[in-house]
Amino acid sequence: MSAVGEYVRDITETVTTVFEGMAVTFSHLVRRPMTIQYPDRIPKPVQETLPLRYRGILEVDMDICTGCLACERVCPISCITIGIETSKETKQRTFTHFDIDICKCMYCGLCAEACPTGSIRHSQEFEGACYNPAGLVRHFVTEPVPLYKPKKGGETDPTLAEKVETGLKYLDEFASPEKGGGAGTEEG
Amino acid sequence: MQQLLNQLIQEGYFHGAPMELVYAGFMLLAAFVVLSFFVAPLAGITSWLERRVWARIQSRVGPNRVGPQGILQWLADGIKNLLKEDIIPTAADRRLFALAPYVVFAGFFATFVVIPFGSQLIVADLNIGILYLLAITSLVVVGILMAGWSSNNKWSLLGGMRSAAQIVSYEIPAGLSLLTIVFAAGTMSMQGIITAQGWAPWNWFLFYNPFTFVAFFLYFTAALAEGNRTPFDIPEAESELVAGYVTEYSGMRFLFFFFAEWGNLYVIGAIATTLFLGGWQIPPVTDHPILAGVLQFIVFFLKAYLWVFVAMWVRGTLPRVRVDQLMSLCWKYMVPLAFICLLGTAAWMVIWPQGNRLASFFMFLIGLGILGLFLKRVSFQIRHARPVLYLKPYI
Amino acid sequence: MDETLRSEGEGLHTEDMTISMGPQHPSTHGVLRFVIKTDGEVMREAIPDVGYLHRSIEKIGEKVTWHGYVPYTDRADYLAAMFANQGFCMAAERLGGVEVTRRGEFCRVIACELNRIASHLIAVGTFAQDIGAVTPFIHALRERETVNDLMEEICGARLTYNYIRIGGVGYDITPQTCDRITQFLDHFEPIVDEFNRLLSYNKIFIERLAHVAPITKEDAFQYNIVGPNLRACGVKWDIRRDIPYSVYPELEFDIPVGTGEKGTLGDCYDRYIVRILEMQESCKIVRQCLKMLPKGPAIAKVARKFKPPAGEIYVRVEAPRGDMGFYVVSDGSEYPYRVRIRTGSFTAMSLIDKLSRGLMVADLIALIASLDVDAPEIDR
Amino acid sequence: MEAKGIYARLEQRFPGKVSGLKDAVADPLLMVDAQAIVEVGRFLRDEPELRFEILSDLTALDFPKEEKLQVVYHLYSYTFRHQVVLKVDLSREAACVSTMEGVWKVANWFEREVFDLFGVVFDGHSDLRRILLPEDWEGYPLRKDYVEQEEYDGISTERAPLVEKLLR
Repeated sequence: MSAVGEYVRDITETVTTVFEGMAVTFSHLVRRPMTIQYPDRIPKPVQETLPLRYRGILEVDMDICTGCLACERVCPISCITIGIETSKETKQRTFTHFDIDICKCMYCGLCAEACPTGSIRHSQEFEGACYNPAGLVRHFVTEPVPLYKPKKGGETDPTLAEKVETGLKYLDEFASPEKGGGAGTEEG
Repeated sequence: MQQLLNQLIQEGYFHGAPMELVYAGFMLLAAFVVLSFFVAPLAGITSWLERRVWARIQSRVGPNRVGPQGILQWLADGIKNLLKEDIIPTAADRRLFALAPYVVFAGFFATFVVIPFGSQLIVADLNIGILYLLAITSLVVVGILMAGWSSNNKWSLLGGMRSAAQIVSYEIPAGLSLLTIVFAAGTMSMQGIITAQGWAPWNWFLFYNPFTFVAFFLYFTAALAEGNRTPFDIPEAESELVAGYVTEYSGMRFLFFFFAEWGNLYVIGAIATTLFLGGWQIPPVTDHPILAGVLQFIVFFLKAYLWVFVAMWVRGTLPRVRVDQLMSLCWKYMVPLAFICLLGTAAWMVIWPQGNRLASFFMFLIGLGILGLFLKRVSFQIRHARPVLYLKPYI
Repeated sequence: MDETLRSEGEGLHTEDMTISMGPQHPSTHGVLRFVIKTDGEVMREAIPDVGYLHRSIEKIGEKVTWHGYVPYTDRADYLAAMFANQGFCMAAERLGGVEVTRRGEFCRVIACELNRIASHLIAVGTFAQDIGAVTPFIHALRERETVNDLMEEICGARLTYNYIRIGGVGYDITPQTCDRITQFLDHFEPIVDEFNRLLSYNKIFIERLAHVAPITKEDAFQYNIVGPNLRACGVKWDIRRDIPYSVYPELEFDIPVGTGEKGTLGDCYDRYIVRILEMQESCKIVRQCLKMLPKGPAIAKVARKFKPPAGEIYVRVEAPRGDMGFYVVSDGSEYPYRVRIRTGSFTAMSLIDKLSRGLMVADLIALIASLDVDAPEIDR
Repeated sequence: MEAKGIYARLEQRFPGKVSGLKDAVADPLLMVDAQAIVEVGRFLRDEPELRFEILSDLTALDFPKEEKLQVVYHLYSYTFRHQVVLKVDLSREAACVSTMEGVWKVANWFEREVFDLFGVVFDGHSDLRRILLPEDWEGYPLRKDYVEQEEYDGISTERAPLVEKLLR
C-alpha cells in the first residue's frame, strides 16, 4: 500500500512543483527586464553613473603631480614608469615621461592611495579596447612638464586650485589618514 | 488543395499531359510553397520568439536589433549559417554525416501533409492520419542516430543513443494517449476528428471526459520528449554532452537540425490542437467560404502556437531529467497512466456512447478553475518577490 | 547505479569508452579536465586533470611586498576575492602584531558576507545550469549583479576587490551605502524564497540530486572536505564559530547542516540546500553588522614598508568554498618568505575520483557542480 | 590539548624522533624525524586523546642557505579543537620522505603538489606525477633558486615590456 501511496505522491509532487515553477517563470514574463542595452540604447553613458570610487583606467593630472614617485614604488606590478630630469641651468626638474601600461595594470588602487595630491587616480572610464597592445600604454607626458610644488597656505592660481581640490576630493574617498591611518602614514 | 487541382484539370489546363506527372509536379510545388513560405519562416520566427520568451523569463531583453523588435533575427542567423564553412570531420562517415540532417528534416516535414489548417486547407486528408503521423515521426530517430554515429565523436554517439532510446520509448505513451481520442472520435482521419468536436471549449475532446483531460497532458509531455525538448533534452544536453548529436555539425547542416526542432514544436502544437482542442472549428459567424477559411486558419494557428509558447515556457522553467529517470518516467508512470486513460475512455464510451454533455461542461469548469488558480499563483509571485531594486538609476 | 544498467551480457564483447571531458566543456567550471572511462552511460572512473589555470600566485608572493600582495590574493579565487584578502591580511596582521580597528572589522564582515552571497549565488546558479535549468542561473546572476553594484560602491571594483588591507579596509562604508545594503537585503530575502519555489522544491531537481554521490563523514575527514560540503555531511563545523576570528563571536547566526531530508545524508541535494540556507544566514549577519557598525577609523596605522618579524602563521578563513588556509612565513624582510594558499576546492577535487565510480555521466556533472569547485582556486 | 601535552605524548611514544618544540609562537610546531613521520601521523590520528582527524595542509619550505627543505604538516582535530604543526627537515639534493597517503587520503594530492613545485619525492606514493604544471616542465618553481626555462614548447616565456624600464 505504501508503494502505491509513494507512487501517487510522486505524481502529485511533480505536478504541483512544476505548476509552481511555471507560475514563477510566468510572473517574470510580465516584469520589467533587468538588463540594459549597452552601449547605445541607454539614456546616459555608463561611465557617468559609476561611483567616484570606481577603479577604472588610470589617469594622471600632470599639473598637480609632484613627482614623488610614490605610485611607481608602490605599484605591485610595476606598470608605472616615471622619468624626471633636472635641467642644469635652471635647476628646474621636469618630467620627461610618465607612462602607464594599462595592459599590465590590475586596477588595485594602491597607487592612487599613495599619491599625496590625488593627481594619479582611477577614472570612471573602462572601455579600453584597441587593436594593438602598444595602444594601451598611456603616455601622459608628450613634452617636458615641470613638477608641481604644493604651496603652503593653499593654491592661489584658480585653475590649479580647482585641480588640487578635485584631487583632494578623490583622496577623501579612501579611509584617509586624518580619520586615523592608512597604509603609509608612518614611514618605516 | 486536391479540389483546386481537380478543378484545374477539368478546365483543361493540363490537356494531354500524363496525369501522374501533373500530380507529382503539383505535389512538389505544394511542398515547395509550404516549405518556403510557411515552414521556414515559422521555424525561424519560432526560434526568435523562443529567445524572446526565454529572455523575458530571465529578466533579459532578448534579440531586438534586427528588424522591428528583432523579428528578423532568424533571417540574419540563417544567412550567417549559410555563409559559414561546412565542416565535415576527417574521421566522420562522410555520406551518413551529410545525409543525416535531411533525414531528420524530412521526418518532421512530412508530418505537414496531414495537418489540417482549415476545413479545406489540408494537403491530404488520409483516413489513417494519426497512424501516418506516428509512423513518419519515427524517421527522425534514424536521422539522429545517423548523425550521432557518423560524427565519430563520443559525445555525439552518446547523444544519438540517448535520443534513440528516448524517442522509441516515448512513442508508446504518445500513441496511447492519441488512441483515446481515436476511441472518442471513432476515426483516424484528422478532419474526421475535428468535425467530431465543436467550436465551444466544452465540445472539445480535451474536456470530453476526465481521461482525455489527463491524456492531453500525457500526450504533450511525451511529445516534448519526442521532440527532444527540455525537460527531456538529454540527447543534446549541453552541460553533459556538449551538444549531443549536433556537436560536430556546423553551418547549414547544423541549422537543419534546429529547423526541424523548432518546426517540430509547431507540429506538436498542431496535433494537440487537432485532437484535443477542436482544431479549426470556429463559431458560425460567416458563410463566406474564403473568409471562413481565413478565420479557421487563424484560429488553428493561434491554438497551435499557444502550445509552442507553452513548450518554450516549460523549457525556461524545468531542469533536465537523467537518462534512467527518463526511462522510469516513461515506463513506470506515463505508459500505465496512458493505459488507464485508454481503458477509461473505452468504458466511458460504453456507458455514454454519445458522450456526456454534463461531464464535459464540468470538466471545462475544472479547467477554468485550474487556470484561475494558476493566475492567482502568478499574482502571488509578482506581489511576493518583486525585483524592485535597481541600484543603477537609469535602468 | 543499478547493476542492471551495466551491460554484462554473456559472451557480449563490450569495451569501456575513454572520453576526455574538458578543458573546453560547458560544465567544467573554469578550465578543468576529466579523463573519464564509461561503460555506456555509467562511469568506471573519472580522473581529474587540473592545472590549466595555474598562475603561480604562491611564487609571486615571494616577489612583491606585503601590501602589494593583497591584490594578488584576489586572483586566487575570483568569485570570493574578499576572503582571500581577509585571510592574507589576517596572517600579516598576526605576524606583524597589527591591531585592526573595530570599524574596520565590521566593514570586513559586511563585505565578506556580501561576497559570500555573491559566490553562493554563482554556485547555485551554475548548479541549476548544469542540471539543465536555464532560468535560475540568470536569476541568480541578476541578484549577483546587484551585489556587484554594491561592491562597486563599497570598494570601487566588481570582482577583484582589493578592499581589505593590512590593518583594516581600504575604503570606509558610507551611510548611503549602508542604506543601499539594507534595501538590497529587503529585496533579496524574498527572492531567495522565490528561487526556492522555482528550483529547490522542484521534483525533477530533487530527483536529480537526491541520493547522488553522498559523502560520508569519514571520507570528508580523510579527504579534508571543508566548508559547505563538510556541513552537508552533517558535521556542524564553521570556522566563523569554531575558530573565531574578526567580530564573528559577537554576531548571532545559525550554521546550516545537511539533514538528508530528500535523500541520503551528504548527497548533492544537501550540498545545494546548505548553500541556499547560508545565503540567508549571511543576510542576517550583514543586517546585524549594519546595526552594530561603530564609529571610528576604518584602518589602523600601518607602516608603508611593512616588515613583520620573522615567524610563521597558519590562518583559516571560512570562505564560500570552505576553509581557506593561509600559511605565511616571514623572514623579517619587506617581502613574504613564502605564502601558501590552501583552498577548499583543491581537496574537494581530489575526492571526485573516488565518488565518481558507478555514477552516470549526468551525475558527474551534478557532483562537480555540487562540490562547487572553482578552477582558479584549485590551480592558484 | 596544549602543544606541550602533545609533545610530551609524542616524546613518550617516539623517544628521540621528535624534537624542537616551539610553543611560544602562534602555531605550536615541532620537528619530527623524517623516518618516523608516518608513524607519528598515524599515532596522532588514532590516539583517543589527540584525534587529529584532519590534515589541514601539507606544504614545503625551501631554505637554500641552510641547505634544507622542510615539509610542513598542519594537523587539526575537530573533536578537541587543537592543532599542531609538524615539520620534517630534508636535504635539498635528495629530498625524500615517506608518503602520508595511508593516514590521510588527502595527502595524495597535497604531496603531488609539493612534488610538482618543490621536487620532494614521496616514497610509496601511489600516483606521483606533476599536478599543476605540465608533465614535461623543467625544474621546481617554488624552490628559491629556480630559474624559469626560457621557452616552453617553442613559446617564449617572456613578454616584451611595452613600457621602457628606467634603470635607476
